[in-house]
Amino acid sequence: MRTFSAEKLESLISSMTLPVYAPVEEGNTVIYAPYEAGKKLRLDKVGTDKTPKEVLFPQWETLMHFRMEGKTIELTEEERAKEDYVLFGVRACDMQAIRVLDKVFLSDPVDTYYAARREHGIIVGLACDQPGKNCFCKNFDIDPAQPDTDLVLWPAGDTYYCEAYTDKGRALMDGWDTEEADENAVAEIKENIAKKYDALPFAHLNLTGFDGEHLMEKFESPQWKKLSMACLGCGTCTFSCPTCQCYDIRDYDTGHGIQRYRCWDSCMYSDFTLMAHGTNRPTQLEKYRQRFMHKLVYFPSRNEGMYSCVGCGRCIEKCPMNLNIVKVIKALGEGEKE
Amino acid sequence: MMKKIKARALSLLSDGTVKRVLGWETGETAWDWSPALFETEKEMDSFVYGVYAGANLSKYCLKMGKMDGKTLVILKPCDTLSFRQLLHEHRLERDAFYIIGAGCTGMQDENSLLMKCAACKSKNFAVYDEIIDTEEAKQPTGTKNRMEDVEKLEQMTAEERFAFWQGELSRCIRCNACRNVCPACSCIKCVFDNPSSGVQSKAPVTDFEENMFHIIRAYHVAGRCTDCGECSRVCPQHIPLHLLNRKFIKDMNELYGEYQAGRSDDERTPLTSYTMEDAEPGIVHERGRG
Amino acid sequence: MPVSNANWKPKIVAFCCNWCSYAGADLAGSGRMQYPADVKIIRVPCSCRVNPLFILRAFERGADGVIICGCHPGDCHYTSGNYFARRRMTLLFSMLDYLGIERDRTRVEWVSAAEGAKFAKTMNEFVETIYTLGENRKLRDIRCRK
Amino acid sequence: MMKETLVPQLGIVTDVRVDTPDVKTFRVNAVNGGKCFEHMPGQCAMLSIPGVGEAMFSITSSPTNAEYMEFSIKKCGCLTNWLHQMDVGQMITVRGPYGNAFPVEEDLKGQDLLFIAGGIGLAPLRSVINYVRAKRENYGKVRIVYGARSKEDLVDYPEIVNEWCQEAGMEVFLTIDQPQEGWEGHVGFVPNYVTELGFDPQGRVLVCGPPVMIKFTTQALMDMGFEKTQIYTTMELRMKCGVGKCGRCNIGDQYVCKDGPVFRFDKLGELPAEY
Repeated sequence: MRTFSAEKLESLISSMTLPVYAPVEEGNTVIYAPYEAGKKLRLDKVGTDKTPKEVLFPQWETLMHFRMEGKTIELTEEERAKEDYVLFGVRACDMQAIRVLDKVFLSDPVDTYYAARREHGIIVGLACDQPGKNCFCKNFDIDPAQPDTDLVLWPAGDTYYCEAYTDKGRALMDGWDTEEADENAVAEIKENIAKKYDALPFAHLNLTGFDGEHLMEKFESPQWKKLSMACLGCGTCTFSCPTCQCYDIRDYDTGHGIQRYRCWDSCMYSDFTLMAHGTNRPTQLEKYRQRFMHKLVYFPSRNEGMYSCVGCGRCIEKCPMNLNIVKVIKALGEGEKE
Repeated sequence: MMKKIKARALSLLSDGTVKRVLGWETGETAWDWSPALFETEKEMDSFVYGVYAGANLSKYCLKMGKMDGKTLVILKPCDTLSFRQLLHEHRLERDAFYIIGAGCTGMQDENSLLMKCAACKSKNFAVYDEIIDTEEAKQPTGTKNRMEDVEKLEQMTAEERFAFWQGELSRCIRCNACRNVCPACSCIKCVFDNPSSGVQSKAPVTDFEENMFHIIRAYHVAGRCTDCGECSRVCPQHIPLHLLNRKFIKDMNELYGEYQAGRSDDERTPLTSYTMEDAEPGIVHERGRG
Repeated sequence: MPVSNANWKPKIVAFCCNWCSYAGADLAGSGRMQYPADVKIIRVPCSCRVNPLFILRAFERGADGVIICGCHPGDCHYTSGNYFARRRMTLLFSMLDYLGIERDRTRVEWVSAAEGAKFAKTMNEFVETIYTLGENRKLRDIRCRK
Repeated sequence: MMKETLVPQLGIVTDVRVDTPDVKTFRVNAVNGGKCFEHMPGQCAMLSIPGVGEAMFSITSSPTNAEYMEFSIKKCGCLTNWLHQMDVGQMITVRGPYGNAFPVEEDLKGQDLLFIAGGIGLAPLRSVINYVRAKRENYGKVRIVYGARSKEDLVDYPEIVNEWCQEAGMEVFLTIDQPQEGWEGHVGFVPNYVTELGFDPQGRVLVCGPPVMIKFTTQALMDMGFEKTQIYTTMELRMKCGVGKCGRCNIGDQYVCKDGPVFRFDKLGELPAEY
């Protein structure tokens, strides 16, 4: 365990030779962007407006280029990421979300675009000290005081404690100007955090029955109709979600070639499953159901019970019509007790 | 007021005048109300109306209009403009709805008065079957000049304006919330969803695409936009989209005479009419130089 | 704005109404009046056929200036098309200006079938303006750059 | 080097055969000759024309064909329209093979096989039929029921008549929806024809065709006494990645591109009917 004074934080970040992505203020939002002098660091903000997923899985990325001449096609792959970087200030929930993305992108066959970025990233976690009002990570066995990252920072008033857990993390921390600290220095901090999170309004949701075994029962619940009524079919929840990973692959004609790019897609959109003969999810009910069934039932059923919701609370804050996953869990869970 | 509205809605529902009620329901916290459809008296238990009923229900009427029987809809004064504009465009049938005009004392989100209410347009109902309000609700809410921010921008230099809008629009994530919530965006298939249009794009791939999306969207609702402010309310990236719509409104008012979308059923909108004496497009260039 | 590249030639898109301006352009041609080859003409049935999207798309794909030419007000082949176009373009240009995009990159001119000279003069002037403004940087898609 | 998921290979169209007014069969080779990759019957590949689109198609040729792959494609959308305009020599991009396959080496081995196809639904089954023909000794009796809207709409008609119908141990039953001049065979919908023919409920059944045909055919089969575990079908939904990552082609917790497209009927019954 090491420690350094909070005053030194910015100089410590600037001292790193690698590019650093950190939560910075952009207009009246907080996003993960390259940190440069003059930008305002916002380590206090829980539930940033954009998620760290964007660094690993950007909203759009070019995959390859085509040149077409007559009947021939020439294909050039876009280079994969090859430079190391630091992803700074990742909360426990967002790190768990990255684990969810790993399950998708790093399972066979591996997505090399994601894998390259993942491999070159050193993730510095940030323990929460003040929960956001919508946090409900506790339901998914996430410890907000112990992000599962290469290196963890604990804010404690005017000092920070830090500890490295991987070789990457240790190598990074060796370059920092820190002092030795008591191994148990953060024990009390952790305890305090746990208490605060335990007292949150959505900390104790009933998740029994959200698994593959109850798939049909959840799918057929009459509650979906009422739950999805107000859904506008916008993509706000999916784009602000740290685990939503559905994507689209599209071609863009630049006038001098074709760029094939990948961009985020949303199960809420009308053309998500549209085929020449129609769509298998015609109304908003099916689209809405797909999103929550995927997070709470389909994903755990495929991944040993791992939910693809991490309780970050962003969809609660962002939904224009105040629909969210907590309401879904409560409505479907209650249906089951009867 | 809420009790009165609820009681009236219940009685209309139970006597069969209406088949369903479109209103708001309570949520998990004091302020997270959602639009909801109530079909039975029992469901009406969670019915609610008050300062957190910010959503404009006119957009949902497009869906309700296709259902059997009458729908009771609760509309606030500014929502009635959107509703009437949709009537004007023949997107809704008046007979399919029973409208309770609900008094509004200014809508809030968790923290503060909504932007749209800070510059309240009017407390008059453009269309209704009956009105339930209070003396307090008749008083103007916010008295901010709604064109104040537009004027501020107009006074900046072109470079400053460009920097301002790049800063704002570059945050856009193309979630389409602004479009999907907008009562004027009633196209069955949006040009930005149409693969044959050549402009279909799901991601804000370049600055250009954000610009194009927002310019075209604002342009397409110009003359039909009632300035209900929903686009800015719902934007997850807090982009002041209403400033685009208000610019169009301001220009139209200045160049073609005062106009408020949704105020009448037979008036032509500024973009579907003309006069021989209209200003030439060059006015934009001259205005800037002067 | 200084011209960054000495070899830079502007790309200018002119939407010309079939009934007046396109014929005007023809007349300019047959009268051997000179106007720069940087102007690419797109024939449209009426100036009111020009959707704002067309103009933005032209900029996207690398145009440096867009000019719309139609019949003089009152002379529209379809009676009133250009009156509508006049309102539409006024509002669009005003919006582009509001977003900080150089207002002189867009223009509307009324050119009749008999005004070959006016057509050539307008195009010469417009191209001149675009030369002084330089390359369009604010309203283009980076992917279309070579 | 990790196996790449999204970057395709280039392929070249070496033959185009017009099957029906709206179906063409394309022969595809790797640019340097030979096949782009090996596959099993029932698997699919992503074909694309840059700038037009990319979509999943079942591989119609049998893996036992060592020279080339074939795709029978019906014209019904943006990409397929483009493909139909192609000439020999056109390059396209190909990636795959994706999905599971019919269990030709497991559950189907040693069994009598009944193939039931409607319209373009013959495409994935043709791969299996020709595989079975090539390894005839491993399988029992083969019967094929195939129906289309009209005589002209029967895909692969010459191969059916000249090869399949002539082969010992194979029976082919053809039907068309409406009476037509010059057609002396059966007239009527596939499910009804299956009922009329009446099959012994043994062996394995492979069904593919339009959703409504599958629905009534399986019903007819079950009425005859077939078990759900004897019936296989193959599905199609919109796909972008082909590897279970882009998130759209799921039926319940199963991705059609990765866990499918071949599903045994009892398994399908356990999933939501969202297809």
